[in-house]
Amino acid sequence: MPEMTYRQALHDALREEMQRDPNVFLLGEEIGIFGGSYKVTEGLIDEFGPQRVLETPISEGGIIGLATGASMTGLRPVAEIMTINFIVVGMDQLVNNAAKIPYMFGGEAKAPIVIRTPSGAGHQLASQHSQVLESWFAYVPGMYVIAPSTPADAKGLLKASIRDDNPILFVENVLLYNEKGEVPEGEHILPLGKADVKREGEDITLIAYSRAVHMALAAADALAEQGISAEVVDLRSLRPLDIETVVSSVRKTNHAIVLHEGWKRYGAGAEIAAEIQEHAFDDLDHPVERITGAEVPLPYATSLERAALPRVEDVVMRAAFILGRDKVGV
Amino acid sequence: MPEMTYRQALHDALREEMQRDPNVFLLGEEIGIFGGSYKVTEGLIDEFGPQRVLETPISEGGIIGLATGASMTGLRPVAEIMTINFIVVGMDQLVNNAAKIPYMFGGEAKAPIVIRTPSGAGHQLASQHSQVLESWFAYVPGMYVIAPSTPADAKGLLKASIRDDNPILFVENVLLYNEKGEVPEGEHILPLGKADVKREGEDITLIAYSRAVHMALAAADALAEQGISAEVVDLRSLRPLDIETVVSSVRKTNHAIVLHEGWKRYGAGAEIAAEIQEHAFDDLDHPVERITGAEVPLPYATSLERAALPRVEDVVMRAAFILGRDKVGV
Amino acid sequence: MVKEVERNRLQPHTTQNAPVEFHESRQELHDMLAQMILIRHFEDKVYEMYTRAKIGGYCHMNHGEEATIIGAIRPLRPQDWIISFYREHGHILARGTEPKYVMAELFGREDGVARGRGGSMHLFDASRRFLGGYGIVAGQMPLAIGVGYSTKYRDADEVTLLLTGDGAMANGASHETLNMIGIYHLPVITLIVNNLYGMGTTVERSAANPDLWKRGEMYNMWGTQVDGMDVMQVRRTMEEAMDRARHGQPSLIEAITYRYRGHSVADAARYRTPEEVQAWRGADPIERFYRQLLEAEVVTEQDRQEIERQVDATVQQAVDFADASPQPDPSGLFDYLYVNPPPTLNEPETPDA
Amino acid sequence: MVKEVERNRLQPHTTQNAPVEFHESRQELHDMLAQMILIRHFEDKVYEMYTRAKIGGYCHMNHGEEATIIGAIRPLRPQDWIISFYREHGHILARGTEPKYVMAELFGREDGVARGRGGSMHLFDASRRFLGGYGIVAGQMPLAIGVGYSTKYRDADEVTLLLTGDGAMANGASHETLNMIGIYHLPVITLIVNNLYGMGTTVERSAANPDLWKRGEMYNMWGTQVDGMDVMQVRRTMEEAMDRARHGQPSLIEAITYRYRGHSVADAARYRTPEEVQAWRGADPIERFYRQLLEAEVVTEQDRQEIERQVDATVQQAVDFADASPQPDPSGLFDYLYVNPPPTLNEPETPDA
Ligand SMILES: Cc1ncc(C[n+]2csc(CCOP(=O)(O)OP(=O)(O)O)c2C)c(N)n1
Ligand SMILES: Cc1ncc(C[n+]2csc(CCOP(=O)(O)OP(=O)(O)O)c2C)c(N)n1
Ligand SMILES: [Mg+2]
Ligand SMILES: [Mg+2]
Repeated sequence: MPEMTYRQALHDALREEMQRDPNVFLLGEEIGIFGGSYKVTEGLIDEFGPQRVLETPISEGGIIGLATGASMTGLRPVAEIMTINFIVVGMDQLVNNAAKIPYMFGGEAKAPIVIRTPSGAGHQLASQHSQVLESWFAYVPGMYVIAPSTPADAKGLLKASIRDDNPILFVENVLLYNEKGEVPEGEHILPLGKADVKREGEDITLIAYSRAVHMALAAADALAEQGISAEVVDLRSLRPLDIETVVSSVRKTNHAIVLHEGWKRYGAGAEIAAEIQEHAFDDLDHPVERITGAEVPLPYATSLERAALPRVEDVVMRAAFILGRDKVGV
Repeated sequence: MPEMTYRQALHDALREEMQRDPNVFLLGEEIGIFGGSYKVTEGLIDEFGPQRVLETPISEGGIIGLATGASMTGLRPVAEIMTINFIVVGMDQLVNNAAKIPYMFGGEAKAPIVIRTPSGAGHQLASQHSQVLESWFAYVPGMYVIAPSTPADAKGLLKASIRDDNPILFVENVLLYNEKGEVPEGEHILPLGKADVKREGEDITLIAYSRAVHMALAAADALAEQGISAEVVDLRSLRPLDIETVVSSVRKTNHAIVLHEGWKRYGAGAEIAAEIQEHAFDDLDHPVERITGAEVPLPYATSLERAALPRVEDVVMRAAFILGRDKVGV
Repeated sequence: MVKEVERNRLQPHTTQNAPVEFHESRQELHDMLAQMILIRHFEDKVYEMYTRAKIGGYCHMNHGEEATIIGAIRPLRPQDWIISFYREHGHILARGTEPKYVMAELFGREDGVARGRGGSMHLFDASRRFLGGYGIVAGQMPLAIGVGYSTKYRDADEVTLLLTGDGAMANGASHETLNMIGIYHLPVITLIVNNLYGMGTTVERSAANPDLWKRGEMYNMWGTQVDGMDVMQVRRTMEEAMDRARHGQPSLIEAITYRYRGHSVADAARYRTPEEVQAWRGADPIERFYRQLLEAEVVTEQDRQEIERQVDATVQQAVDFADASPQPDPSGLFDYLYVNPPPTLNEPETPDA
Repeated sequence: MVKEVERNRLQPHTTQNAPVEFHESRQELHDMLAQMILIRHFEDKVYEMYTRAKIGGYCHMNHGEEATIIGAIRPLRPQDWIISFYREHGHILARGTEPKYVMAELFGREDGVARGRGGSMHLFDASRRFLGGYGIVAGQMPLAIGVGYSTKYRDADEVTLLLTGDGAMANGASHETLNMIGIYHLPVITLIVNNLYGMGTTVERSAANPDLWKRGEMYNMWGTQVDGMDVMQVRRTMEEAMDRARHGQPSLIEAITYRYRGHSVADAARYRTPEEVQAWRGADPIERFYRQLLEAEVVTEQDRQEIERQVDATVQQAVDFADASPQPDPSGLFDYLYVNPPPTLNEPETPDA
């Protein structure tokens, strides 16, 4: 299998789907000549022209509305919102229109849009540019919220999203674009709403999505050295949520930590913890714990930024403690 | 103590605070001659004039931005957003500005605003006008999210909110405005971020806020007839979250149901459940359950609307089942 | 023909009643009148049904706005699109959707145009390219960029009619929409149904410059104002706009009209005087058009009586039909939420429940 | 004096260089020149420090925009307010904040103007009524409605200067802001720093009608365009706008300028030609002002040399100061989040942990 970056995998998915289906088009700020803020769409305007790679003004509501309206007429728009922080400006179109159109019109309409956007902290991007907001959209029935962690998943899930008939928020991650991984050759499509066990283990389940999956895997490595076998479940989708896979894992390991970027209170991890305790109550030897970012707007200074972000060490330490392998306690 | 409606209590709180502090002013759509969509501000324009009861165009972002900017110069704006559904249009100003200004400017600025808005389903208001979105804002550090259930709390918490120096989303409820209750005479101020045990009980804790508190109380009445003693905890505030009071109650009753309007997945109840299992794990005899609205955009037809909203009967049934008093099971 | 009317907005202004040049067929003119009357009677019945609790929720009616509706929608061809807002009963009727399905929707019944899921604010008719009524003020507007862009993308001969209120023009979504339509030269005609109020707020208090049509220039589109109480003026303006749209020029039309009733059924409209309402009722668009047709000898008094009779029957049938239509079955609560959802949407079984 | 310049936007256009009438003191003119040079050198140093990883995150610089900055900010009085956006290093320096505190912020240090919490995009100086830089495009604009309204509410003699980019004018927030400022007749001056691009997008592609100043009419305010490479033109326009503001009339000023460097330090700006950049550099605002001052015999070549020397020293001191300032201590992570938070913000103890 060829190795490529997460960026390249997304790029290839877009390109292949545009080649396959003339109704697929891209829109967003700076996605043409500029190549996209994170360069995912680089070169596509040369191949497909400005009609299918539509550059827009700084009007996030207009972008999502354009996508939704076009999708109601049969097109398959894929919009890029430069970062998830800016979606707040246009989210009315996503939440009050796209997510509701199929249902509130009694099945008479569809809104097959994909909104791609990176979430998460970069390096010192500070409080208005470092947010993790996807759980807001995962709260909304009518939406799908997909969030791949690897290049292979990025490609397979983006292609599936573009072919799917539901409105989809496709969450990328600022710090994953340069991550490399193997991607299957040929047509590679993954099912939406299916979690993936990224590493098998016996003692504790680490549940994560997007970039936090890599932290979970790193923690699992470190735990292995301590003789602890951690299973890593990558949710891949916040809605639909494949809680069955999570619960099955916890029924086996009897311990769980949920790990994600962003804030703890009312964050995505709360839902996972609530569901685990509900569906695997008697299997749990210890409460489900959550490890997340600190509850502050992300500060600019590196010293504070570091202190505010979740750390692999914390996962290792808590896992060891939960399993009683930590002599010191916390 | 005089009895009055929730609407009247809010009205009195606004009026008293405006009389006390000339820096307090109101703004919003139709809050003047029209008296407010739910008539909370009726008559205030006559008493305080159009400068202190500022009518605005249909520009929710402008309204919240106006409030925030004015608050940075020392005024104390209280804005009304007609319903929480419309806040989506203007939430960038709340989330990216008001909630971040104190922190991202290193304490050099404050944003003491109150945004009042009703949440929840009315009668057949359908999918774009029936949402429960306050948990989104409760996710955001920097915000306070207050949600009173009774006229007394409404008055005491609104007055406290207006005097507080933090940006506050003050969540009212469409179906509570006509609810009556006793309100203490004279200066009545309640602490922000303190839950309230609305009914004491021994067997199970029902946790709710806003209108759902009344459902919890009704369920407790019904359960009492079955010999079950339910304690009702009214959160009153989603952020700060007084989880201590909740956990103390569950440590006593060993059983908990969280009950709220709105959706289940990633809803406010997830946070409560996650925290209870974390902090009272060994005290729980049964997983924390959640009873919420169905996960659909609220449909218009009464038959469907009824089916989509949480019901007191469900609470009663689940509580009885959890306590093993239900012979049939579910 | 189209006047840039300068007026005291709160006074009805009857534009020059120069003899109207009709080049429509008799049948068409007759149908226009009939549809205007249908909308009026339909709304009267809606009001009645609301007070009898057959209809619930927020319910906004079109009394007084019939000329803007018929004038703008009648010239559309089958391939043209409409995007509307919550005050849209008349809009969907003008597009030809049968009144009984509309009434059934208002009653919240399974035979409604949105299967009872939408209600008064969310009417829809895919077969007539009526892409819905929306409840967030100005929230429907950005959708029109996409519909117009789709037309351009497919190189189709279609026009999109975007309907909006005057109050909505204060919202940021209106700006982004018109700007993008202008940038891409989309075949979209934006009709501001300026009934002088957004709830209780006059357009003078919601727009720094209340001449809304003048914004056309800033959006690089044709901007014009029209007497929204004169159906033929609206129609001619719309025809010109359609012509321009097909040549890649969008339009912004401000039609000055008046809603006779409150903002919604529940609103007693105390923010305006009975005299003001009376004055506008005096400029009634139906009576005016009827007089024009009488003068031109296109219709007779008998025709009018026959129309009224038929309309009443149609409206009554609509009510009977709606009443007989079943409430949606609660078992269908999750229908239409997702297209082909994966099984993971279900919850796992809890062993101990 | 102020020309409504019609131009090919991508060509620098030197407006009539009629002999400038200075009625400022020598000292004031000297200081204006010195501040423009300070901003230029400060930004040069910022670029250098960014490449040396002393500064991180998104970093947007003001090279080329010095005339818009000094012309607009210098006339402000202590009681006047400023609201800005992320490209604001020069804005806060022009307001008089000491460079060392600004540099310390860019370095993410405790002595920075936002105690290291904000960084390049979020500078703040309460004592100078500089109400911050904001990172959401157009997101700062609605705040200005509130500041202006506060002035009116308190019946104070204050003016608010709202700074924004050209690309931001496509966003709905710009519309709501200007409309509300117009409705309430607020003493707010909106200055569009039109550097012809929003990232790689020309204003022709972000505005249906790229004459942004013409929107003034639609918002019931004075709209005008000014040569943003001529500091005295900007200043005179600003003075007129301040005068109008104090009489209850808001203004919308479009200043045409150019950013010499990429959108942010990281941007190589491949969407424009080196020739275009060169042409604009040829119309440099500092050199132009310097020539005007030389001709008017307000400054000498020696003065210029002395200014450059002092500025270099100041900038170097700023770097030294910033470098010596401590990183914020991680124990302060939660400082400034809430004012007087209740104890319930803490988590309860978990008995078994
Ligand atoms: C974003 C938003 N804000 C407020 C409302 C409440 N609201 C419903 S209709 C309306 C007035 C709209 O006026 P206009 O655009 O003139 O249309 P009209 O009702 O007069 O036809 C308001 C404020 C809403 N639905 N959406
Ligand atoms: C709402 C939003 N969308 C997109 C961005 C990303 N972005 C940052 S600056 C910028 C360009 C803004 O251009 P302009 O307003 O002309 O200001 P300039 O940078 O040229 O000074 C964009 C698109 C953002 N910060 N906020
Ligand atoms: Mg109106
Ligand atoms: Mg620019």
